[in-house]
Amino acid sequence: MTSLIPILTLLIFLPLCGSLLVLALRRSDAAARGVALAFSVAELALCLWPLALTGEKATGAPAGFFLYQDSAWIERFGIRFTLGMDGISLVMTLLTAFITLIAVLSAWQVKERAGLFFSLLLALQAAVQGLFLSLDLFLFYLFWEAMLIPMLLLIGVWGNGRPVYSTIKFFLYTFVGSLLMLVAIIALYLMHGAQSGSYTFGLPALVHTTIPYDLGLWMFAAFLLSFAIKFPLFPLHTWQPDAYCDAPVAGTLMLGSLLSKTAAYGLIRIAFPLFPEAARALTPLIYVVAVLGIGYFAWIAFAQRDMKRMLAYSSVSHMGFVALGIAAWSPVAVSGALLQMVNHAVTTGALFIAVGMLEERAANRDLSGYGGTWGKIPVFSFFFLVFNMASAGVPGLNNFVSELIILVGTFRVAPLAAALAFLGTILTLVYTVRLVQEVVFGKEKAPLELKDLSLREAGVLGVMALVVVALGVHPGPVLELFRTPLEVLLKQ
Amino acid sequence: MEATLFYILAAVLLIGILLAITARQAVRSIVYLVTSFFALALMFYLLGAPLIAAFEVIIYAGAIMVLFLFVIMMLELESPEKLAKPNFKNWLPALLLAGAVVGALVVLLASRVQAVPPGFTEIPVRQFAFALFKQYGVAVEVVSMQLLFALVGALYLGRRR
Amino acid sequence: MSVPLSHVLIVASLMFAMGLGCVIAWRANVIMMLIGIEIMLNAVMLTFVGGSAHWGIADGQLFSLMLMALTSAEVSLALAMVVYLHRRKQTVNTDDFNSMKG
Amino acid sequence: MLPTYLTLMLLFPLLGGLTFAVAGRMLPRTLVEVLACATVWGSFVCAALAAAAYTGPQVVTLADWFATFDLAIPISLYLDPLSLAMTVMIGFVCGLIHIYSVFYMREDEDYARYFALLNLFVFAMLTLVLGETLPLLYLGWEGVGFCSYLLIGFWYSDPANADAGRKAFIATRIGDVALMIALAWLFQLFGTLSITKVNGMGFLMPVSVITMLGILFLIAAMGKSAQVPLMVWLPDAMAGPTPVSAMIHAATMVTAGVYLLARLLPLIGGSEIALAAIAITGGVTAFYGATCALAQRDLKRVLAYSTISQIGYMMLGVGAGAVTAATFHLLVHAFFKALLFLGAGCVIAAMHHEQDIYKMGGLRRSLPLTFWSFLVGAACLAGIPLTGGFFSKDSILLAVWLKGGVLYQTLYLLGLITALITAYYSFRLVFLVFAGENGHVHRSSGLTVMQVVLIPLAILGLFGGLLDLPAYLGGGYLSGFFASLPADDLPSASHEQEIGLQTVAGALALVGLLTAYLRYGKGRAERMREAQAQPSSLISFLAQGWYFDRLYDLVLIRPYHALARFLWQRVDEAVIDASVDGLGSGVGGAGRLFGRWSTGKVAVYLISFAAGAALILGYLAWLAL
Repeated sequence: MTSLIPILTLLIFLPLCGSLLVLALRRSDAAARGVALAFSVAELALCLWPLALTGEKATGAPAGFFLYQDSAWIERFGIRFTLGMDGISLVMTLLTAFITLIAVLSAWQVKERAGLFFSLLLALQAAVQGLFLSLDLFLFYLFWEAMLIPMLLLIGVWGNGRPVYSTIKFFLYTFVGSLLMLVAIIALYLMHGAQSGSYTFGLPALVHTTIPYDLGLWMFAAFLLSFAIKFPLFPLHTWQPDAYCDAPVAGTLMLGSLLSKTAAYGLIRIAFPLFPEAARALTPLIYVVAVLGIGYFAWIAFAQRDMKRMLAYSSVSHMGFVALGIAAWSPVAVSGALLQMVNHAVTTGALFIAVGMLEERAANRDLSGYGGTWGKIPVFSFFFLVFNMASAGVPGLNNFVSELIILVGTFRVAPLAAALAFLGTILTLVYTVRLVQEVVFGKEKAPLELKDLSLREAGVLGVMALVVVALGVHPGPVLELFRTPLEVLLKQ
Repeated sequence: MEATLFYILAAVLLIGILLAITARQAVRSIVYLVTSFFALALMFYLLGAPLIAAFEVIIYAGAIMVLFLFVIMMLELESPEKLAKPNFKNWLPALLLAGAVVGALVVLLASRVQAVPPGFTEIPVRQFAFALFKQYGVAVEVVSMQLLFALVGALYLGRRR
Repeated sequence: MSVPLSHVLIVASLMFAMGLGCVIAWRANVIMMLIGIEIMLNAVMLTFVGGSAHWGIADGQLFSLMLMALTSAEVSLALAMVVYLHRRKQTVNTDDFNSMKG
Repeated sequence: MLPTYLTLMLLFPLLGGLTFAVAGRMLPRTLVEVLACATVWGSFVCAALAAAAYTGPQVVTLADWFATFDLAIPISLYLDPLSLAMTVMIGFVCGLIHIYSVFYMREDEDYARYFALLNLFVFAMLTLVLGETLPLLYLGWEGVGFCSYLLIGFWYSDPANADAGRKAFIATRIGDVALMIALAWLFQLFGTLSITKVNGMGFLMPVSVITMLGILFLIAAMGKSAQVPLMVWLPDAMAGPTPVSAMIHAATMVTAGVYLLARLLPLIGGSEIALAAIAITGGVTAFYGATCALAQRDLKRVLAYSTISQIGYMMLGVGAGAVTAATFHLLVHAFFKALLFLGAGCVIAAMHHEQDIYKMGGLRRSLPLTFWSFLVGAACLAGIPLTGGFFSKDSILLAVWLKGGVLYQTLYLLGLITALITAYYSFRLVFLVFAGENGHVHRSSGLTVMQVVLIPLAILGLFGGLLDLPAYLGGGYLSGFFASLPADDLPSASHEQEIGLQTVAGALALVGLLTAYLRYGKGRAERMREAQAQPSSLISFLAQGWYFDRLYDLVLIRPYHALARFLWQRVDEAVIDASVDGLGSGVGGAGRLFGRWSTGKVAVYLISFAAGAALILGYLAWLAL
């Protein structure tokens, strides 16, 4: 039954079709919006399907994968269209579908060339889905680059502030990184081909390549650099605040919630399994960078007056935990890192949306423009508080669980790094309560006419809040999905 | 016998080209070149490629060179005073670079010990045709497309405004 | 016939070098530069045919044929361009054509 | 039955809190008030039922929270004498304070938020007390902190209130991080986070590790229980509504640190150094709080500093290894401090939210019920013989004395001095507020009910000593009840010794009372005059809490602000970002340089091409040579 319907291919091409359809309908904003919404809902529904199949074993699939699809593509170079889904991919695709749906809903008010906007959103979704599913390095790289195009357009066309500057910076950074990755991929391809005689980009095969230590170090470094830029890790982050701030809300959401996750996913799926020795050698570096990043970004976030910029720094600071968990490369730590990826996507995404809603109302992102919103727009303030507390790691909400798992998992391997990273959470709380304080509490600093959330906005934030609470109270099912794939990944 | 013929032809070829590139007038250089290409065509024949030899005569010596002639005459470039003749300063870098290229090639050739004994096999036209239309069918299509584009391009450039 | 391949290649390289020299030296005249290019291309063809004969494979000859087709396309376009440029600038001196300046 | 009771005990306030948080605005006020009280009293009833059904220590696992590989965190609760006593106390005190709140907050529009937070607080506090695994305990630990943050800043439109909330949240977070790190370390050592299991395995570890763990837990307790040096937040926390101060910042939350240490004493008791550190922290804090309380003018700040001081006593007790004594004092303190705060709330409500004690007076006649209850509370605080506070405080001092050694004897002396000061400032408060004339008050409808609530607390405070009478009076209920707790094997004192020590302490308390009477009862007019004048430097030193706030402002907060701006503008933007931008413009410049090469002249291109070809060929030839 499942082998008859290529779910994985559908997962990629459904949004792509949606994107083209929306593009065709771009003359009517309402129609484009409706179709985009329909397609993102359909994609989410399609993502839920594999949940029922997790127990199965696909034919010909590598260990841990329950959906697998492999067909020839460019045989000349051993490039195949190989897609596979294990628990990690499943959670990531679900996350992608969810965040895209939220992005579509939060971009409801886009007026200017709305059709093109939604089309790009869906195209971006297709690329991200493809990236999370591909098991062929070439395919992975293709999707990795393909993500850039819609993202750049989203920032460049609909951005505010200095969109062109931010776009170019973003492009240059990520492109430099991905070129290095391409070099490493090709080198790996050639080495594997020379060793085994079969030239292939297939990830399961490439894992068995024997790589000399020195060369492996360089290749891992290339991958690491590429992923670290997208992550972003200290000190490769300077594109990030600009890009996050200048992008439209939906763009920031996609960028912060999904694109940064692709980098972490790449580290887990590709870089660490391919170069275990090099990874071990460079782990101390990642620890340092992650710990530095957590504290440094939290500290800088405190100084920001622009809310979106503050959240941008907050976002990188939280991604430091993901890096920390991955670097520890122990089952507990990595499962924590994966959970943190999901949590970060939801929490930070919700905060970006909330700030976007404020900006929509008052055309102002500066902290000094707000204050005392609790008395005026209580529903908004309630959600804002909830998401901020989640971000600060209040238990019962989602971020706490993942951060705790990462701490516990990392502490076993690197106690000092874990302890220092957690000292950083004090700084996280400091800027979070400052944000809450200046927006929700205190006196109104400038007279504002604010309207409370509309039904759509309340729905968007409400759903996200539900996810935040659900993942905080009962993350068990998600963690369970990570178990089998991690057992496989870490055994290699 | 054939080898001697080959060397004679080679001499004709090289002398013809030398004269062609040093000729004062473009028309003359074309004529020298046609001569050289005839010699080249014969060399192709000697090397077992009668078809290429024929094409060389028909297309190169016949069509392309005539095209050159047409253009030269159309633009009235035949009189030598209209053209700046290269002086020694122009020739110096050309000689240096050409010398370097030849020297390097000769060194390369000399360093390679001939693994296979000298000798040539003739390739029958049938084999040639098989290779052309079976193995390289796509290439033929591509080349034909290219010729079409060139045609369109030339027409576009040449139209009167 | 018993000419070593290397002799063919030497002839071809001499021919190529002369074509190159022609292109460089006659920079004032587009026509002569084109002629130089033709010479170089013929040198390449000679190499191809020599190789083809040496190893007894048709591919070399085949490529000479392709080259010929290519050349005719190139020449026709190039000459059309010469005519066009001459019509615009009344010269064939390449130093006067510098609209591709970076 | 026990699991049902425990589940319901937690679920009542949780559901109440969530309902009010989500839908509170849509519900009628009376319904919210009734429901809020009902849930907490429901919890109390469940706690009482659990106490009735209690047979022995028991772990109840309700559900899974999360599990990944070998890290499995169930939602499991642990009922033993310690947690049982705490839950009953929490249910009772919180229930009373909820009733009190209904009337105290009569005029506030934002009742839904208030009761939502209050109910959530009760849930979190019960979770903290009952949690069997450390993460669950942490859930409660951080949950009470969160509720306290929002309740301190309840009247958010005044930035000072919100700032106080923020200060509390951040200061306690410092401790929380220590707890988290300790938790991770425990998991690394033992592979489990169950408190009971960890407690049983402490002896497996070297003492140095236990010491470090003990210190981490101590830091956690310092944050939550406002011990030196993390105590600065508690006085400011008085910005919240008075019932909140009574409930969170006197009776329950602030004692969580003591509870944590008592709970983990079997583990950290293995290290004498850790115990000594706890004892020193407690002793110093007790002294610090008492001295500061001497000079305060704000009614609630006096009580806040006294809370710091009294928790110091409890820590001292834990440091001496006397869990029973510490818990005894914790429970009695909860009653009498809640009583004092609620009494203060009545006074404040009657005085139109005036909190300066020098502007009060004569309330003895106008608010007799409040006066008598407050007097009982002050007597307990002062340790006047035969009150509950007297017995509980003395059991701690006794334990410290019995522990022996130079350190503990010094701490005992410090404790005695503190007791003297405590008695003095307690009655200073009583005399200033209730003695004298001008007793005009503003009577509101709720004031009667609010005063009635004081009565049960006063009774409990007064007769709280019965919970654990000294051995010479027939022994205590609590000691017997707690006998099952491990690590509570202290040398017992002879009756004579005990009586002797209690006589000393009682005498000191009476001396304090007398002095206070002489200065503030007889010399009231003179003191009132002095209050108008500029305070002496010693008085302002004490009134400002030994200038700790200013010190932290200077050493931590200002550098933090400055460094944040420095890191952002001077490091992030000026160095890292600019270096990238500089790289960009450098590449651009190089590009322009190369760009000059492309003249657009074919000849230049040709020569370059030919030269390149020659170069490559030359290189190849050179290789061949």
